[in-house]
This record gives sequence, structure tokens and C-alpha cells, in this order.
Amino acid sequence: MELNILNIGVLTWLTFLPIIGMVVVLLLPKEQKTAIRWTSLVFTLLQVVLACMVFAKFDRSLAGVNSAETMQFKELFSWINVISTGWFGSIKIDYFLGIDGISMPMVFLTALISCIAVISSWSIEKSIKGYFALLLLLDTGMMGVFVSLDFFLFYVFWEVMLLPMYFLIGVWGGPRREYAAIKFFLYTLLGSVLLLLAMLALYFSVSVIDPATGEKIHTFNMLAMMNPANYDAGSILSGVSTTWRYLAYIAIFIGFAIKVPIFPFHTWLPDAHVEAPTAISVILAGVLLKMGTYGLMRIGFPIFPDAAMHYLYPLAFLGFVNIIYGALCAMAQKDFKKLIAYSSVSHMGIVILGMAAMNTQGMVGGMLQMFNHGTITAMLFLIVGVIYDRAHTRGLDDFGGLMNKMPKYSGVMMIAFFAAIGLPGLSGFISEAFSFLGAFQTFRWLTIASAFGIVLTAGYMLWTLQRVFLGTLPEKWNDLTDINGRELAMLIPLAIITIVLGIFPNLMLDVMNVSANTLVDLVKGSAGVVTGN
Amino acid sequence: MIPELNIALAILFLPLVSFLLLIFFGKRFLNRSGHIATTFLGIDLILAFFLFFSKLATEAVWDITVTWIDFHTMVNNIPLKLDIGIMVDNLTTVMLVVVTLISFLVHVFSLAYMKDDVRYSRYYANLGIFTFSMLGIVVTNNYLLMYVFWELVGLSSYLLIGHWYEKKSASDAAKKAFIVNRVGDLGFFIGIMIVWMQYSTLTFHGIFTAIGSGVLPYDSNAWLTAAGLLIFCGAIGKSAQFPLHVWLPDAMEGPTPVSALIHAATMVAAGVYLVARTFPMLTADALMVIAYFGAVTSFIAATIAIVQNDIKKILAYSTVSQLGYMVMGLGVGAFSAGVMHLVTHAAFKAGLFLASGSVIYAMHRALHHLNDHHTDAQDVRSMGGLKSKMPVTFWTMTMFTLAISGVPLTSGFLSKDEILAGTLAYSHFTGHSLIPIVGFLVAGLTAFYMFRMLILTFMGEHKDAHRFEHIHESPKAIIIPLMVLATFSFFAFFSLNPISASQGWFFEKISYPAVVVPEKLAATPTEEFVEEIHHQHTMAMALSVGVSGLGILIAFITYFWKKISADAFERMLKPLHTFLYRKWFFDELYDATVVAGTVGLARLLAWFDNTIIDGIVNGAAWLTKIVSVISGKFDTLVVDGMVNFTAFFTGMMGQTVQKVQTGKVQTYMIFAIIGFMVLLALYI
Amino acid sequence: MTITLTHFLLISAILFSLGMYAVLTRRNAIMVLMGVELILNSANINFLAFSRFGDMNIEGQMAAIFVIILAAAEAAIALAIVLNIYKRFHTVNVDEISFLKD
Amino acid sequence: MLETIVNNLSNIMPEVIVTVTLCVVLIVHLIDRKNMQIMTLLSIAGLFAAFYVLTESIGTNNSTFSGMLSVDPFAIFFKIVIVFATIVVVMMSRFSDEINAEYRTIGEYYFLLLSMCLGMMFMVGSSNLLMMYLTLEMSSLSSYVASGFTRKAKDSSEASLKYLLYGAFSSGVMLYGISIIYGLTGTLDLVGINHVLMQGSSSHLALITASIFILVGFGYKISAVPFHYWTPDVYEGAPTTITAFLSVASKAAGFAMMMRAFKVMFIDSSVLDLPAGAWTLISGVQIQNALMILSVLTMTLGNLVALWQDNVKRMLAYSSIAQAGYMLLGLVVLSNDGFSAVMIYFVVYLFMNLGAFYVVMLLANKTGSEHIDNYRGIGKRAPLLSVALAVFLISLTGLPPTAGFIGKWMIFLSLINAKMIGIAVVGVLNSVVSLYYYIRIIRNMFLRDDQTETTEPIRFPLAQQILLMSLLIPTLYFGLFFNQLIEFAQLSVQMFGMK
Repeated sequence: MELNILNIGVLTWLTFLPIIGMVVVLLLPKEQKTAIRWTSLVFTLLQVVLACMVFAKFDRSLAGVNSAETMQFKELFSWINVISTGWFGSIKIDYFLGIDGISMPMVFLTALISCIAVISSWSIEKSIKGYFALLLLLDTGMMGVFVSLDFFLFYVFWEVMLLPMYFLIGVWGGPRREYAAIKFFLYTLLGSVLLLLAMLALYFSVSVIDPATGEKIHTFNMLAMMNPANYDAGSILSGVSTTWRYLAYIAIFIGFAIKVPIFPFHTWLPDAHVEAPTAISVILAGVLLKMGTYGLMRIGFPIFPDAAMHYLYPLAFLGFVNIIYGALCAMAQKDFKKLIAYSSVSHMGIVILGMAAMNTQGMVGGMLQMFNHGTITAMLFLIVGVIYDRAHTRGLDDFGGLMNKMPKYSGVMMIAFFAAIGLPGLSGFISEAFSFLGAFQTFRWLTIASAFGIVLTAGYMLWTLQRVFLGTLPEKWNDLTDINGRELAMLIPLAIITIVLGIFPNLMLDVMNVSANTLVDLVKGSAGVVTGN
Repeated sequence: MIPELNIALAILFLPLVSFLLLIFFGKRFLNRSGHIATTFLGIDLILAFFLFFSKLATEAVWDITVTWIDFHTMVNNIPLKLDIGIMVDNLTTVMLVVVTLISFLVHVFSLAYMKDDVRYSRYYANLGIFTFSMLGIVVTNNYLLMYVFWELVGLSSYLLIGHWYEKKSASDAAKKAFIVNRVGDLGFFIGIMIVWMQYSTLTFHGIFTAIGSGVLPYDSNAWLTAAGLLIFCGAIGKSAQFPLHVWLPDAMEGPTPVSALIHAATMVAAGVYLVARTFPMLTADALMVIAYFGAVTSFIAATIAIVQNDIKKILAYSTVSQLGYMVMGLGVGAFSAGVMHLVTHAAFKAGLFLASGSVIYAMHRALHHLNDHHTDAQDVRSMGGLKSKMPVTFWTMTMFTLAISGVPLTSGFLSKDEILAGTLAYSHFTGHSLIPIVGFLVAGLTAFYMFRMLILTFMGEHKDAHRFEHIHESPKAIIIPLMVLATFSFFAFFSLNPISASQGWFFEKISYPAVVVPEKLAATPTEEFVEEIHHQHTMAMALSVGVSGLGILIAFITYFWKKISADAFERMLKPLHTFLYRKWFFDELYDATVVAGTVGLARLLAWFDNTIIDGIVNGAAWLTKIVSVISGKFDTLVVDGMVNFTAFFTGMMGQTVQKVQTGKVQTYMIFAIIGFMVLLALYI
Repeated sequence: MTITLTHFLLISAILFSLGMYAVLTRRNAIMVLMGVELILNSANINFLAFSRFGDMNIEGQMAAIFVIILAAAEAAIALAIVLNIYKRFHTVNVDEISFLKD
Repeated sequence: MLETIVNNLSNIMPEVIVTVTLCVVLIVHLIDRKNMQIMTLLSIAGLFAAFYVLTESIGTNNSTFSGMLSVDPFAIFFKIVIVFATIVVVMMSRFSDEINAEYRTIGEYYFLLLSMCLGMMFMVGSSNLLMMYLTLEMSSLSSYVASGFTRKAKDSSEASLKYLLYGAFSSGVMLYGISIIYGLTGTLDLVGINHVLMQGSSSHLALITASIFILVGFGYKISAVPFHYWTPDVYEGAPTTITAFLSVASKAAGFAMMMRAFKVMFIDSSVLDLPAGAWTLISGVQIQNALMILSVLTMTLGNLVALWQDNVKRMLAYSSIAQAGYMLLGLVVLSNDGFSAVMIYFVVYLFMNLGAFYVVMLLANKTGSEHIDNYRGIGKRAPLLSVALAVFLISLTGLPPTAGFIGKWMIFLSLINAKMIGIAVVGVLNSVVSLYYYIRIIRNMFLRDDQTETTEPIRFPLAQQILLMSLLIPTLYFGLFFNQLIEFAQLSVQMFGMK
């Protein structure tokens, strides 16, 4: 599958459109607030359009995962190519982009969420130029992570995200923003340096024949790393189920687990969410969290099948902890936003559980849950944002009876809440159900235990709904206004997606199925294959 | 595609259309929305009857299955995909008629009852979505869609119970209903997981054939039983069986017609329907457990109903009790009787609720007229003597009461004593003699408390003469549905033989499904069982008539002729009375254990999360303190734990190192030399 | 008795230690510099002794000369700096000149 | 005799040019001591000339002055780094208020700067222990004076005294070590020493002692823990320009000398073609562990102490100590691989560290202080400057897509390649810690507001911005396109007399 615009691959466009937007924004004088807003909106919208084109042209029957042939919209250029010196093999780093069923939904999600984040940032006034510039930079970073198939490239994008995020939370955030920002930064950096080491170890263990020169060279190509045949005998990560391989997997796992976040690495999340401005929370929950699980699917599982299988149960157990623990913590919160934050801890747990099932339904369920959680939680945060803009408080007990005061708002809210609860007919149900169905086949009791999460979720969601929307309206909120067109514009698309995917999940599932199956077979199949000889 | 299935689909989706119409354009229609919705339901009802008759004419089962999701992969050599579809058999058609009929009548009833409600069109919209999902449960042919609609009725019941959500009690009740149901559904879902794991299909047909061919989950009988019981958990939730019955009485916070439709006739019966659908794969053990659940439920509810004073509460508990009855019936194996009781009960219980609605309506108007806001319009003690004022309501009510008490010539009598016969047969085969005992006991109790209610409400003289002036019969929209339902409470509609249903069309059409569980696990073979029922029938009939007669008699003695003072009894058995009045303290128990437990755990964990987990990371509060004590500049620096911990650790190091950095150049040299020594020492 | 290489090395070692001692203990900057001179000269003695006894090339003696020259240069600069210090602080006590520290 | 000298001179053309320049500067200074302009231009011109000649002579590989001085790719690489650093510092000085305040003696300043540069250029080439000592002293002596250049400031003169005493002391110790080596091997020529050591038979204890004596000297020059104590004080006291110069150029020279000494003296030159250009040490001189300890101590201590500094200059001093630690990691590997990594690191370090100091200096010009609180709200008042500083700091932390990442990346690459996972982990964890104090500055600039509510923007003349850009752009460029950088470094690893 190919799609070029002006002889430049569509993925490159997708990734670097925001950068162009950033440049434009930076060139605009900072008085031109509307101009700045509109530029960013236009560029993100373009991104969405491209994403839709890709989604439409995407060939559902190709698997991708570990075969370069079936990767779609490939772009492969030599980026760094150090001529070999006698004592040091030549260093080759490729600019290698491509997507398959695992990344396609994420690409779409990223474009969509970024666009919505821009819309929801309309009301930002404080040094807006910098804000949108950083937002667009962040967008590029996120998109890049999902499309790059070269580990080095992946890592660069992965890190590029950090700084914008730090500033977006730190400058435009709430009262304790500094704390939250630095916490986020340090946590993620800690994770990513471990990732770096694992990456280097892989680099030296894997080598392929360089088509150009015919010599054997090390490579950062993820797909090459997935092929046991490419491991040099005697290198650090050769062999199967060796201590080094386990260590490397754990390093990678921690790197990603911090992003997900998996208990006990989750404590940055509530702070970050509570302090971040709405749009940033949306991006954080909508896209950033997915990178962790995506990373596990793209790198952790296929490159370390043996370790993955070896640590399958612990993984599932962590998923279980996330589900129950997150739900219970959410139940005890007094702050609306913090509650949603913990709820996403719980929901990401379902993704983990589904992945750990290591069978088709589980994997597909996990992937779909990634997408759905992206849309649903985004809605939830937007909903919090809407009320916060009006009331300037997020205390759950400060509200009540909004249902009468803001009917349109409450309508959308209903969809979001019940989607989060996992009500059939809305997208949340499908993914949760599959994750559990899949997991049950692998971990019987663990899944049964985790399933209690759906009761807890219903518990805290409905409790929140009751406290905020039902009952009688306190005097002080008599002048609250219902949501305006702009806010609807950002909520409605998500709501539609939620409903449509609830009824026709195939729209997404068809994209994922083949890749998911391949991934599962790959991990299960090559778990025992000795690498390096 | 069979044409009839198109009709079925039409029946299914018409209410949804009305829902969508009203939800989006409700504001436009204003008070016309009621009529619109009612029209839709009218059409629905006609179609339902049409389908009913055309189906009963044939033996075929109309079934269609489509692939919803295809995973493009094989699991043990069968392609892994998720099939959904709809199916119309006799049971379905009967249920279709019941649902549409009651729903239609309630729509009509509400035209008057909800006339000047604040969210009139929203109310009708919600009725629409409810009817849709209820019909969905009935027509689907697989557990997945079943579960989907199962949750959807949960949602609509949530919306309708919480219709007057300004009232805290209402929103509480709604929440309670949803969550308690979720607990049941959890079991249901786990059951589904087991089935899916084993058979990779969720259609009834597929599963049953697989079981029939001897494939068991995990190759174990226990797991088959477990699967059955877990699916039954769904019924426990929806049909308010012990121990999850607590939500139903609270659900009475919703508008009375809603209670009639959802919490008496249809939704709560869905559980029974589920058991009926699952019947073929239920093992003997499973059935026994189910029977006991039913028995216990019906007994507890009946005892509670005796002492309640709120008219709707009484009906609510009687509903729970009757549902227990049906479940018990199915449990013991009296399949047709159980289902039949479902149908008959739907009619007269809906009637009872609507009638009580009519009474409440009248009371309200009276109280409103006198703007008296203290008196509870639903308390039977503040009623009495309404007979003369609202004759139609009274007579219909009486009809329903007779039906539920199982007096001959009523529909209730037929179904009820078939169930009792079933219990007798069951105890004969298995020796579980407790079941029939409870059965008859409950029959008597039912008769007693129902008549208590009837007498207190309509007979004697009214408590407040002045108010009595202002009570009038309800408008047509209210009483017509009552009449219709009253007619349906006669035996003739179910069996031409007034004393035995077993020769009626119902038993012929709704016959025992083929049991698929392996021989050694199955309950008593159907033929022998039916045979035995015939033996027990007369006996059962005699007994049931006797006990209910006795119940009625006591009721009259106590409350009509006042030969025995109820209050005296009450005083004598104070503890017992409170125990019953407070509903066996179930709510208190749950609040104290489950709810408090969960919330407490949540608080604990949240604390744990903030202090310990974040603490380990966050270097905990005290650590931070120490650190900040060590040097003032710290506070700005203390950012986060792990680092913070390092920071603290570093604080120490940093301090020492800084101490070293004295500014005295010779000290530096000394350290250099020490370093030199150390390095040297490494090699010597 | 004949003077052997060992004696020279001993001398230089002692000289080195003395210099070290001076550098570490003297508080007067000039004295410290003296100590440094001692250290340098101990090195010189080594060079010379080695090149004389270990019948090696004259590299050692060459080295010694260079070192002497350099020592002179160093002394010049050092004294200039110390002078400058004295102008600022009116003392050459190195302990009192310790304002730069954590 | 004479023509041999002349011939040799042609080999060290750059040095000659620099020498000439500094003489000219001195003379001009004597004629007209006020005229800064001309002196700046002169020195820059001279340096550029030297730079040009250097670039021309890339690839030459021989030795001059009877093996005293080798002109090989390795030396040339570092000379380029040093000369470039000098050019930048000269320009910086043009903009530095504290220097311009000393206009009377500005000539001396440039003279000192150039002579430091000259000394360092000799350092990197010298392949004879005596030569090493002399050149080391040559650069040191001028550094002592330069760090005390702003005579008015007490700090400055105190710095110079401490530097002097400490420097003299450690070079003395080093010399003593050299003398012992001479005694053991009978020669001062590195290659010669290597040959003698290869035959073994020399007392290991004495050898080790001697080499550690020498290590003290090197340790002082590259300010490695525990020989680093002078660094913070001197860096804080000395004029910012000099601090910047010391932190980059003199560190580079020190490293170059150390690398050459260890490689040429202690490497078993018989086995040289192991994978990844790894070497084996001559048995008996296992300095590897010593280096490992030094490096770990250096980066850890540097980072941990830097956490507490509120004076940005001092913080950068500690940070530069930590950076030295990372570079030492490259030495520990003891392979061409590691050496080239160190060299790459130096190029990167040149830009980011000079950049950081430059910005600090410019801000100090305006605000008159280097205290971290004076950085509050700068982000709004001087956006370009603070963004640049942010980039430099991020680069020092070592995050992509900045050049700093590439530097660290290559270091860790070589470590992993040599299967030294343990210290690699220590290294990355250190870089996480380091983020923590670098981010403090960034935080103050962007996240905090000035208490004094002054919001009027700070303006900088174009010239200064151009210099800033010329440091900023490479910092970003090399982050993404480091092809030539790596190739250049890898080609420059080879030293004269080594295969």
C-alpha cells in the first residue's frame, strides 16, 4: 500500500505537518491570537484528513507486525550511515516508517485527539503562541512514535514528547503544576533511559546483511530484531530465556509500564492530570498512555517472545491490580478530574489483561480498548473541563442537579459515562468484553477476580453521576450556561465514534484482526526458538 | 429470510424509533409525544398478535443468524467468530405479546397519570428504549445479544426509576438498582465466558448441540453446573431473587406505571425467561439450587409483605415473592407452569400496580386539593372505604387480588397449582419436602396479605371524612387498562378447563424443551415427572384452595370484622414485627458489610496510594520534612520522591561533600592525597 | 662506603615528603610554594641519579635542567599572584583566603 | 641542525601562527593599550589562520622534534577543538562586561588566552613525558594568571591563588611520578617506555605507584574526583569567559594528553586488532579499575553536589565535573571505540557547554548576578536567549534531538559493546539525576515569575545573537545528523606510532 503526496510519503506528512504548523505559529506575531488558533486548528485538521485517507486506503488483509513486506505506507531512507572503519562496523540508522494493524488505530486516534485538543484549547489566553507551538511539537512526537519502525527513530520521537509535555503542564497547569510537571518528566525519563540501554543491547546482538555493501552490520530495525535468525551467536541477547534477555525485557517493560501507567509506577498520573490544563489531560489520557501498551505490543512482545511468555502471568496480575486498585482509588476521590485519572488506571488495566491473554480475542480486545479508552476518557476529561471552565471547581460535592441546568451537556455526559461503565451498545463494552473473554481462557481465576472491576466501575461512575448531575442544583450555580457550539464540536465526534464502534466494532476490528493474530502466533510460536545460532 | 422475521424485527425496532424521535424532537412534540409513543406501541401490539397467531399455527422455529465479528482465525479447527441473530419460537411469541400488551396499556395509562409531568416526553422516550431492549431480550437467539439487551433494560430501568431524580431517594434507588443488577450480571458474564471459552459460540442452538454431543467445560460436570448457575446469577439480579432482591422495593420510587411495567410484569420476569431459555443445559444440581433460591425468596418476601403499610411496597414484595414462585417452579422442573405463571402474573400484577396507581392518583388529587403535604398518599392506613367512590378500580382490583391469591376460575389459580403440583412431584422424586411446604405456606400468606391490602384500602370507612369528599374515580385512560387486564385474569384465556391448565393450549405450545445435559446429570426424565404431576394434581389443588381460603378468612376476621386486633398481635410479637417490618434487616446488613466494606477499602487504598506508594516514590512526608530541615533551600528542591529519596540521600552526601568544600586549598590537597592512597591500596 | 643509587633515591624521597609536609601544613602561601619547590627538586634528584647510575642517556639531566627553568618561571608567576593576594586581603595566610566555598 | 628545526616548524605551523599572533598582540598592546578592537580582530584573525591550517593538515601522521611532539590525526582533532573554543571565547570576551571593564590590560588578557591555547595545542601533541609536563605547566601558568585576571574582584584573585597552589602541587607530584617512570624504563619517550614495559621485568609496585602519581596530575587537569576540589572555587571566582575556556579547552587538552599517555604507554601494542578496536593492557598495569572508580565517582559526585548549587556558574562547574565523568567512561572501555566516543563527546560538549556559559555571561551582564533566582521570568523577557539556554541544558542532560544525546549515546554504545552493562546503568541513572538540576534553571526561567515584576524585555545586539546562533544551531544539527561527526572522530582516533 502506497500513498504519496508531492512524492513524500503520507506518513511523513502525518508526522511533520504539525512541525510545519509550529513554524507558522512561531512566525506569527503573538498579538494575532485568533490567527494562531486557526493555524493550529487547520494543520491538525489536515492531519485528521490524512489519517482518514490512510484509514480508508489501509489494506485490512496485510498483517505487518514482523514482516516488512506487509507493512503499509512504508518509507525507508538511510538516515545515518557511517562508513565502516576497520575496528568498528559501520553504523546504519534508517528513517523507516510504516504502519500495520497495531499502529493504524493509534495513528488515527492521535490525529483526532490532537485536533480536539486544539479546539478545546481555544480559551487559553496565557502566552498562547508558545502554547500552540508546543502542542504541535507534542503532536509530532506522538505521531512519530506510532509510525516509526526503527528503534532509534522511535526513541528519538519518544523523548521529543517529554519536553513539550513538561512545559505544557508546568506553565499552563494548575497550582501544583511545577510538582506535577517535574514528576512526570523524571518518571518518564527514568523509564526511557532503561529503554535506551535495552535498545543498545539489542543493537549489538542483532546484525543483518547490508544490501548495499553486502557486509554484516548491526541494525536498529525493529523488524530485524524480531527475527531470531538475526541474532549473532554469543552476543548479549542471543540464546533463549537467558538472564540477559529477561533483564532486557524487564528494562523495556518498566520503560513502558511507567507510561501506561502500571501499578506501582502510576503515581505521576493523578498529579499530572489534576494539574494539567484540559487539553493536555485529554492528550495525556487519550494518546500518551497508549504509548506504553503500544510499545509492549510493538517491541516488548515480538522482540522478546520468550521473556514475554515467561512473564505472562505477572503481567496479567499487574493488569488485575490496575483494574481493581484503580477502580477503588477512583471511588474514594473527591476531585472530579482525579477520579477520571484513576479510572483510566483501571481501564488501562483491562488493556494489560487483554494483552496478557496472548490469544486473538484478548489481543484484539486490548487493542480496541486502547482506542476506545482514548476516545471515552478524552470525552470524560473534556466534560470535566467544560464544568471547570464555568464553575472553577472540580469538587464532586460542590455540584448537583446539573441535569436540568445543562441538558445538552448532560446528554453527552450520559454517553461518556455509560461508555466508561461498559454499557453494551457503546464502544467500551466490546473491548472490555473481548479482553475478559480472551483473558479467561488463559487465566481463569484472575479474570474472574478482575471482572469485579466492572461492578466497581459502575459503582463510582454512577455515584459521581448522582453527585454531580442528579439531585437539586445548589443556589450558586444558577447562572451556569449549557455548552456552546465549540464544546459540542469537540465532544460530538467522539460521542459518535463511541456509539458507532459500539454497534459496528468491525470498522476497527477488521483493521486489527490480522495483525493481532499474527502477533499472537509470532509470540507463541517463536517463544522457544533459540536466537543466535 | 423468513417474512415473519421481518415482522419480528419491526416489532423490535418500532419502540426504538419512537425513542429516537422523542429524545431528539421531544421538545417539539410537547404533550403530543405521549400519543405518538402510544401509537407506535399500538402498532407494535397488533404486529405482536399477528406474529403470535401465525406462529402458533406452525411448528417451525424461525431463526436467523449472521456473523457479527469475524476474528479471521481458527480455534481448535473451527473458525473463531461471533454470531448473533434472532429467533422466534412459541415462548418468544408469548413473551412478545405479554411485553407489547402491558407496555401498550402502560403507555395509555400514563397519558393521564403523567399528564403534567415536567419531563413528559423524556418519560415516554425512556419507555420506548425500555420496550425495545425488553423485546430484544425476548427475540435474540444468543447469550451475547441477551447480555447486551440485559444491560440495556438495566439502563432504562435506571433512567425510569430515577425519573424524578431531584429526589435523593429516587436517584439512590436508581443507582442501587443498577449496581445490584451489575452484581448479578457479573455472574452472568462469567457464565458466558465459560461457555465461550469452551464452545467458541454463544448461540443457544450451538451451545446446546455442543453439550448434547457430550462436550463439557473443562470436561467437568461441576463446571457445567457452575456455568448454569452463573448464568442464573443474571436472573437473581434481574428477577430480584434472594440475596439480590433488595433493589426492587426501593425501585418503587419510580412512577407507578413504570413499576407496573418494569418491576412487576416484564423486566423482572426477564430473569425467569432467562432460566427458561437456559433450561436445557441446567443439571439436576443446578435446578435444585435454583429451586431453593426461589423458595427462600418467595418465603422471605411474603413474610415481609404482611407487615408493610405502603401500598406499593406491599405489591413490590408480593412481586418478589411471586417471582420466587416462578423460579421455584422452573427449579423443580415444572417448566410450563413456571412460564405460565410468568404470563398470568404479568397480567394481574401489572393490573394491581395500575389499580394502586389509580388509587394513589385519586389520593394525590384529594390531598393536593386540601393542600395537605403530610399525609402519605400511598399509606394504606390513611385510606379505606374507597369502594363506593371508585367502583371500577375496586372491582378490577378485587379481580386481580383473587387471581394472585389463587382462587379458582382465575388465571393465577391455574398456574399456581400447577407449580405446587410440580413441587409435590419434585419432593416425591428427590425427597426435598421443604420446597412444597414453603410453596403452600407462601400461597396462604399471599392470600392473607393481599386481602389485608384490599380490605384496608377499599372497605371499612375512610379515615378522614373531609378528604373523602374530594376522592373521585380516575379518568378513562386509567380505568380502561384496568378493565382489559382484569379480563385477562380469567382462566379462559389460558385453558378452557377451569381447574387444570395441563390440557390447555398453553401447556401444549409451551412444552418441555429437550434437555441436553448428559444422562447422569439430568433431572428426572420429563415423562415420569409429568406423569407424577398428574397424580399430585388433585391433592395440590385441594391443598392450595384450602390454604388460600384460610388466608383470606384470617384477613377478613382481622381487618374486616376486627375479631382479632392486629395491633395486639403486633404488640405481642414486637421483635418479630420489627424484624419483618425492617425487611429482615437486609439493607442494613449490606450497608454495614458490602457497601461500607467497599467504600472503606477504597478510602484505605486511596490513602495507601497517596501516602505509601506515592510515598515510596515520594519519599513520604516525614522524609521530606527531614530533608527540608537539613537545609532551607530544600523546599523548592524537594520535588518528587524517588528523586526525592535520592535527594534526601544526596542531602547527606551533598552535605558531607560540601563540608569538604571548605575553601581551604590545603584540605583539598589532603583529600587528593587520600584519594591517591586509596587508589594505590587497590593494587597492593 | 660508596654512595649508591639507593642513597639518592632515599634523599629524594625524604625531600619529597618534606615538601609534601610543607605544602600541607604551612599556612603561609610563600611557604607552601617553597614546599612545591622541594617536591620539584626531589624529582630532579631522581632524574639525575637515574641518568648517572642506571647508565642511561642524558635525557634525565636534560629533564632536570628544564624543570629548574620551569620552577623559576613558576616561582615568578606565583610570587606575582601572592603579591596580588596580599594587596587584596592584606594577608598571605591561605586559611583566611577561603571565601569561595559551598 | 637549523634546517631540521625549520623543517620541524613547518609541521607545527598552527602553533607557530598562534605564537606569532600572541607576540603581535603583545606588541600592539604595548603601543596602544586602549585599542581593544584591533587586538580582538588580530587574535581572531590569527586563530582563524591557525584553524585553517589545521583543517588543511588533517590526515598528516608523523612526529617532529625527535619524537617529542607527534602531529597525528588524534592531535589535530583536539587542536581543532581547542582552537575553535579559543575563537568562541575570544568573541565572548568581546561581549563580556567584566572583561571590558579591564580595558587597560586587555592586551594581556588576549595574550594570556592565546598562550593558554598554545600550551594546550602542544599538550595534545606531546608524546614524551617531559614534554607533557612542560606543556602542562605552560598552559597552567597562564591559566593561573588568567583566572585572576579581573584584579579588582577578590574572588578572582583568590581563585588564582588556589588554582596556583593546587596546580603547582599536583604537577609536582606528577613530575615525581615521571621521574620514577624514567628510572624504571630509562626513557621518557612514550613509545620507548611502551617497548620497555612490553619486555616486563620492571617492578609492578613501583610502576603502579608512578602511574598513579601521574594520574594525580591528569586528574587535576581534567578535574576528576577526588582531584577536582579546586574546580568549583576557581570556576566560580574566575571571569566567566575564562571559566568557559577552562571547562572546555583545558579539559580537552588534559583528556587528550591522558588518553595518549595511557594508550601509548600501557597498551600491549602486539595485539591490536580485536573487535571494536579493543585493546589489552600490558600485564601489571591494570589501571582500568582505577579509571572506572574515578569515572563513577566523578559523575556521581558532580551530579549530586550540583543539585544544591544556587549559583549557576558554580552549578555549571559541578556539571562540567559530572560531564568529565561521562567522558572517563569512554576511557574505561579502553578501545578505539570508546576513545572515538570521547572525542565525539568533546565536539558536542564544546558547543553546549560554551553556549551555556555564554548565555550565563550575557545574563550576568544585564542582571549582574549569577544567582538562580535572578533567572525567574527571564523566559518572557529574553525568549530567544532562554530558549537557547534551555536547549543547551537539555543537551547537557543528554536528551534527543540535541547533540548531547549523541555524545552520551556513543559513550553508552561503546560501553554496551564492551559488555560493561553495570557502569552503563550507573551512567544513565546519573543522567536522570542531572536532569534534575538542569531543569531547575529552565523552571525558573519559564515556570516562575520575577518577584520584582519587571517585565520589560532584555535586548541583545545582533552580533551577540549571531554568536549564540552559531553555538545553538550545531547543538541541534548534530543531534539529528551526526554522520560526519562520527566518521571524523573515528578516523582521528589513530595516534602516531600506533597501528
